Amino acid sequence: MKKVYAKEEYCLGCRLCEVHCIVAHSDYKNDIVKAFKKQEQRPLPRVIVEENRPVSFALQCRHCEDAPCTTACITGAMQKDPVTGVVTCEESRCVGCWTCILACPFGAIARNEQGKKVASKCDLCSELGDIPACVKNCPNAAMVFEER
Amino acid sequence: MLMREGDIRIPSGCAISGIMNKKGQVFSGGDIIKSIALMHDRSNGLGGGFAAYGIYPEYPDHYAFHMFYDDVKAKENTEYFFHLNYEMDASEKIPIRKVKGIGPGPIIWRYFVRPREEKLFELEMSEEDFVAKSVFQINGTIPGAFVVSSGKNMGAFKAVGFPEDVGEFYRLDEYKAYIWTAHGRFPTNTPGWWGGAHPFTLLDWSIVHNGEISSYGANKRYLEMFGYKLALQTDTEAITYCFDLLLRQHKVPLEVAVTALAAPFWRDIEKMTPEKREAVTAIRNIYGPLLLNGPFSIILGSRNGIMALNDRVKLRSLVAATKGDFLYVASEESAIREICAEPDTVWAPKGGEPVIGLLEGVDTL
Amino acid sequence: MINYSTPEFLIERDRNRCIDCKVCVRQCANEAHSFDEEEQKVVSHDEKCVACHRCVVMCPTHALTIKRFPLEFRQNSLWTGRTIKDIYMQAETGGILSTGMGNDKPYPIYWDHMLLNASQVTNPSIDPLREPMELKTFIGRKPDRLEFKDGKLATKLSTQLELDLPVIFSAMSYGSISLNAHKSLAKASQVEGTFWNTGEGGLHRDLYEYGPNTIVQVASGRFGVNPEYLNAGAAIEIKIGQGAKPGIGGHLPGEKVDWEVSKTRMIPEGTDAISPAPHHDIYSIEDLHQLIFSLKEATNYKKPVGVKIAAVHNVAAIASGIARAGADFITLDGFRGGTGSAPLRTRDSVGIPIELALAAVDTRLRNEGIRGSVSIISASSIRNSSDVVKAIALGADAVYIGTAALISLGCHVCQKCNTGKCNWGIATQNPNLTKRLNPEIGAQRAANLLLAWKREIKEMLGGMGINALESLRGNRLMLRGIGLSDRDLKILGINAAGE
Amino acid sequence: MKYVIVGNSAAAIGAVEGIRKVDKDSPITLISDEPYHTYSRPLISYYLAGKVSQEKMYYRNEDFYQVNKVETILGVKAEGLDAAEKVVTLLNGQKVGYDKLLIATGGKPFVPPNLILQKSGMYSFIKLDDVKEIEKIAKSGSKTVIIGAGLIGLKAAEGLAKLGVDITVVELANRVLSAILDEEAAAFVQDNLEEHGIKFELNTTADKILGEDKVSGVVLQNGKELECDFLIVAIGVVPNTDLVKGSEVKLNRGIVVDEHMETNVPGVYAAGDVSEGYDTIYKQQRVLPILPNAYRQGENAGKNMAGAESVYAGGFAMNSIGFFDYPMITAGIIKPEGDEFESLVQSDPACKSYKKIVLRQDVIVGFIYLNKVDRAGIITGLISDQVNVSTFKQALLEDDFGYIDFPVEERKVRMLKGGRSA
Repeated sequence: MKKVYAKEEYCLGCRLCEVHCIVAHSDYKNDIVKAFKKQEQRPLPRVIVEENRPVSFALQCRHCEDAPCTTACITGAMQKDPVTGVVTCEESRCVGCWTCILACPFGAIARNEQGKKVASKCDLCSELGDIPACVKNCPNAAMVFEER
Repeated sequence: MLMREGDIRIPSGCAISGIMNKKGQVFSGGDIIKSIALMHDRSNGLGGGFAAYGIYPEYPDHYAFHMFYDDVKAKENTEYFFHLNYEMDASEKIPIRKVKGIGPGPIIWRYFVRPREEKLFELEMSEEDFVAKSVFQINGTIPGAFVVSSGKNMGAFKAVGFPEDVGEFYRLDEYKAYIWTAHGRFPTNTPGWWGGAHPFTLLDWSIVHNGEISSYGANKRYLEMFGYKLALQTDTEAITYCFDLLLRQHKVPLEVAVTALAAPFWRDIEKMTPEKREAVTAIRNIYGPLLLNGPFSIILGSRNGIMALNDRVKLRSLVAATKGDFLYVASEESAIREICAEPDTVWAPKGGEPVIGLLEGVDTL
Repeated sequence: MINYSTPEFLIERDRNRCIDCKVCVRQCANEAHSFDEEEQKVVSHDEKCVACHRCVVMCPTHALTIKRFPLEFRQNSLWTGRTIKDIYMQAETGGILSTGMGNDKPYPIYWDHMLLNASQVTNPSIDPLREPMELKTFIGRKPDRLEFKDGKLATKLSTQLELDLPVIFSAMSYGSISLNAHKSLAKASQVEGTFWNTGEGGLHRDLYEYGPNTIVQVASGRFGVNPEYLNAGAAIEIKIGQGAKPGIGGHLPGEKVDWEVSKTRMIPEGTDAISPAPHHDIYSIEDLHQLIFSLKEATNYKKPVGVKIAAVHNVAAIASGIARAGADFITLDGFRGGTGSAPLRTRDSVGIPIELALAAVDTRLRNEGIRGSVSIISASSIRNSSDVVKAIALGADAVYIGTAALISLGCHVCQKCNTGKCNWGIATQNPNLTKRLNPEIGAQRAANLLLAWKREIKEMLGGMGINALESLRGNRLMLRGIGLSDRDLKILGINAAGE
Repeated sequence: MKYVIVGNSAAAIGAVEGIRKVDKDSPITLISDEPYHTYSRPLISYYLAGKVSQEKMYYRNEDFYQVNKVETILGVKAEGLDAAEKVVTLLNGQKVGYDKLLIATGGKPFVPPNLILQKSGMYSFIKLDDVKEIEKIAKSGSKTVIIGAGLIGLKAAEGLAKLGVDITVVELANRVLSAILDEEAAAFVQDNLEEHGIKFELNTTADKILGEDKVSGVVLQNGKELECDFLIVAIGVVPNTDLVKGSEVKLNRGIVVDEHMETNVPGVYAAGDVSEGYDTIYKQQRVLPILPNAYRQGENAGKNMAGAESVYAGGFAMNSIGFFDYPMITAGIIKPEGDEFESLVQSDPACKSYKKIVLRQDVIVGFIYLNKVDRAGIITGLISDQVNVSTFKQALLEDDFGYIDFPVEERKVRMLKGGRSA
C-alpha cells in the first residue's frame, strides 16, 4: 500500500505538516485561519515531528501490516481496513484506554483528551481522497507518499 | 540623398534564373532574357543583371574587369591603378543600346588585364589573391569606381531597371556563353545605384540571389577576420565571399562548403554514420559563423559550372530541370518552361540540397 | 556605547491571520521571530530582519509582510541613509565593510539599452514550434580552417564542450554555497545538457558522477586541486579574477569549513581558507601560459583549459594575451558579478560593465583575427533569456549565470551570503539550513529555468528569422542601442535604434 | 473442514479473523455461555460508570458473525470434550462435532474458599452479567468493599466511585497493583485514588464475611471490621479450564500449547487467558491474561487451524490502564531482582509522573510510565525486538525520547520498512 515515507535529510523541522494535518482534520479543511481560530476543539496533529537539530523528520502511523494497535485495542475501535490497509480509529468506540499507545512501536498515536478521550492517529487523509495533507504541503518534499 | 548599398544594408526580394550547357557549348543570351522576363512581377524595376561565362574566348587568360564610374575622375584614377599593377591588353566601352526602361547610368567600361609579374613577386601573392585584393582596393579607395566583375572569360552586366530591359540595354542577345545567370531585383528601398544591382562577382565567382539572410551580421564579421571587406553590405556579396573563402582559400570540397552554408540539422546529424557525423559536426562547429540563416535561393556561377542552393528550411522557391545537356534553375518553374517547354526532368530541390551542374571533365566549381 | 544602527526592514504581522504556529520562528536563522512564552504569542524583531522573505513564503496563513523600515533621514542626495549607516557601522567596528551578491549600485545596465530585431515581410520569422531551432554551442579552441583529404576530414579538433544551450552555471565554490546547491546545479546541468562550475573549493566526492558536466576551477588557493580532480571534470578554468572583487583574493571563514568542506578543499577542518589575491606562480602572461600548459599536460591535452578574468579597464588587451597564451576559452566577469563575500567598496567601485567588456574583447579578437581560436564566456548580470540573446549577439559564445541560478534555487537576493545564515540553505554550511535545499527540488527548479530560457531564446531567434544560434553569435546587426551615447554605441559596435 | 470455537472474547474473535484470512468458506461454529454479541470485557467498568452503552461495548460490529460466516450458539455452556470422537457436548445435551477445535474459554475469578460467593451482594467483576447485577445495587451513598487492588479491583472501584459509592479496597500485598507497579509507582497511584475518595486497607485480606443471606460487612485479617452493602471479590483470575478437565488435553497452570497454539491433542487448540504461551522476557511458558495477547494467540491459532503455518512468537505482560484520568502503562519486569538488571528511574512528584525502565544486559525488559505515557509503545517495541539500547540509553527517560534518538541506521531501517509486517 501507499504510505508516507520521511526523507529526514530534507526535513526542515518547520512543522508545517503539523499545521496542515490539523487543518485537514478540522471542520475548516480549506481555511487554516478558521481551523485555528474558530474551531473550539482543535484537532491534534497526527504527524509527529521529531527534532534534534540538525536532524528532524516527520513520523506518522506506519499502517503496519500486523498493526499491533489493532490487536491490542480493547474495544475494536482500532481497525485495519482489509482493502485499503489504512489503520483508523473509530473514535465513537474508543474509550481512551491507551492500550494502542502501549502497543504502537512508533509512538505514532496521540492522546486526545480535549473532550471524550480518544486516540488520535494518522488516517492518511483517507476522507479527503487525496494525498495526505502533510505530504502535499511539505515545502521541501521531505515526505513522499508512495508504494514501496 | 538616399544612402546607397555599402552605406546601409538594404534587404531585397528577387527572381533568379540560370542556364548552363554541360558540354560547354555556347548559346546566345536570348533565352535567359526571356526566362527572367517572365518573372517580371518578382522585380520592381530597381535592378537587374546577368552573368555570362565563355563570352570572351579571345581573351581566355585575361582578367576581364567590368567597371562602373560615376565620373571621369574615377575612371582616370582607376586606369592609373591598373597601369601600376597590370598589363593591359584591351580597354573599351561596353556596347549598349538605348532602352526606354533604363535611365541615365554610370560610365561603363571593360578592360582585359594581367597582373604584373613583378607585383606578384613583390607581394608574394597568387594571381587570384592579387586580383581579389585589387577589387577591394578599387571599391574601397577610389571614389566613384566600382568593379562589376573581375573574372576570366566572363562578365557581369547589370543596371537599375527591369532585367529584360537590362539584357536589351547590354545587347546580350549578341553574346554567346555556356552559362547564363540572371537576376531581377525587388529591393525595399534603394537610391537606384547601378552597382547595387546583381549579380555580385569576385574573380570567377558570380552570385545571383533571392532572399534575405538573417545571419548577415555573423557572416560578415567572420569574413572580415579573413580580410574580406564587405563594401556593399548585401547578402549577395557576403555569400560570394563565403564561397570564395571556403572553395578558393580553404580549398574544401564543394559539398563541405554546402554543408557549412546550408547545414543539416543536428537531429539529422545524429543519424549519420560516426565518420560523417564527426566531419559534419566539425564543419558546423568551425564554420558555424558561415551558416546562411534565413531565406535564400542562390545560383553560384563559376567557370566550371553552376550550383543552385536553397536555405536549409527552404524559405524561398527554387526549381531545377534538365533537357539534354542543358541544366535549368529558376525561382519559378514557368520561367524554365518559357524557354524549355518539355524538359526531361523537373524537380524542386530540398532545402540545403544543392543542384550542381559541372562542365564535363571537371570535378568542382 | 550606544548602537546607532536602526532596522532596515519592518516586519508586519497580521494578527488576524497569525495562528502562532511558530513556523517563522523555526525558519529564521537571524532570529527575527520568537515565541513569547508569557504572552503565548509569536513576536518579531525588526532589527534582525534581512528581508530574505523565508518567513513570508513559509507562513501558512500569509500573515507576514516585510517592508522598508520607514525611518527617514533628512533628504540628501549625497548623504543617503545607506551612506550614513555605513559610516556608523565602521565607526563602531573599525572593519572593512563586507557584503554578498553583486554590485547593486544604479550604474547603467547596458542590457536594458539594447533592443533585439525581428523579421517582418522581407524575411519570414520562424516558428520554433514547427521548425527545428538549434542552440547547440561548442566551447573550445577552434582551428582557422578545416582540411579535407580525399573528401575526408583531416583536421583533428581539440576537445570541445558541447552545450545544448549557451548558458552555464558559473563558478560558486563548495564552501561559499552548500553541497545541496552544488548537487542541484550539477544535476540540472546534466538534465539540460550544459555545465556547472565547481568554483575554487574542489569537487565533493559525491559529485564526481557529474564530471562530464563539470568545469573544475583552479584558483589562487589551489583548494581541492589534485590530478584526479583535474581529470574528473570536462574542462578546467583557471580563475585569475572575479567581477565582484577584481584584484582581491577570497576568504572562507573557518566556521564554514566543516568536515566535508575540509575534505573537499584538502585543508584542515575549521581553518580559514584564504585565496591569495594573485596566483603566486602567475605574475605575468608567460607564467599563465605555463600554468595553462601544465594543466593540459596533467590532463593529457584532453580537457579545454580556460581562464577567467574580471572585466577591468584593459580587458581587451588582456584577453588577447590570454588567447595567445593558449587558453581554449576566456571567461569575462563583469563588475556586477556576484560573490559569496566581498569588500563592499571593491564590489561597488572596481571593474567595468560586462556588456562593454564583452564587446571590446570580441571586437579586439576579431581585429586580430584570433576570435575563432578561443571561446568567450560572458559572466555576470545575466538576468533572463533576452540578456543571453544580447550577450550572444554582442559576441559571447556562451554565458555564465550565477545569481540567476541561485534565485532559481530560492535565493531572494538579500545580500547576506557572507553571514553564513542563508535561510534558503544556499550560501551556508550550517546543517540546519543546508537541508532546506532539497537537491531534487533544486535540480528541477534550476533545470526548469534553463528549459524556460531555451524556449524563450528559441522564440526570439525564430522572431529574428534565425534557426541556429551560431547565426546570432556576434551578429550585432540584431542589436540596436537606445539611450546610449555615440561612444557607447561605438564600443558596443551597434547602431542606434532607428538607424 | 468444520471449525468449532468455544469462547466469544478476544481470543475467539482473533481466531475467527485468523481462520478467515486463510479459509474463507468452511463453517465456523462459535459457542459461548454468555448470551451476548462479542463484547469487550475490559469495558465493563466503563459500562458501570455509564461511559459506554452496551452496544458500544461490542468488540466487533453487529454484522461480524454474518460477515465472517460464523454460526453462533450463545448462552449455552460447553460442558465436555470428547477428543477421540471430536465432539463438544453442551450443557443442553447438544453435541457439536468438529475437525478443528479452539478452546478460548478465558479466565474465571479466583475465589478463596472462605469467600465463596454464597451470600447475595457478593460479586465478581469479570463479565457483563456481573456489572448488570452490581448496577442494580450500587447507588450513591451505598458502601462496598473490594477485595483485591489489582487491575480488576481498581477498575471496579473507579467505576463505582463515579456512581458515588463509598469504597474500601482491601489488598493483601503492601501496595496497589503489585503485579504491574513497584512501590514508588504504587504510591503515586494510591495517592491519586485516595484523592478521589477511595480508601485502602493494605497488607491484609478478608477473613470473614458478615451477614446472613445478604452481605453486611467484612472482618479483615488485621481485625478491622468494614460495613458494606455489597462486596466485590477481585483477587485474581485463573484459566477457565473446566471444559478439558478429565480429557487428555494436558494442563499446567493453563492449557499447554505449542508454538502453533495446538494442545497435545491434535486438532485441539487453545488461546487466550485459558492457555499458556511463551513469555519472551521470562523465556518460559506462562499464562499471560491480557487482551492483546489473547487476540494474537487466537488469530495465530485460527491461521494454524485453517492450515497455514503460523508461529506465535510469544509475548509478555503489558498493561495500559488509568484511573480518574491518571494513565499508566507498564510492561515486562517492573521490579527486578538480581545483579543482571539495571533500572533507570525518573520521578517527578510535581507532575505526578514516574518513569522506570528496567534493562538486562542493555536490553529493555520492562518499564513503568505514570502520567506521561505518550509514545510508550516505542519502549514496548524495543522490548519485543530485544534491541540493544546501549548507544542511546541516556535518552530513554527524556520527555521527547523518540526515533530521533535511535542510531541512524536502526531508525532508517525501521521507518523505511514502513511498519511491522507479520
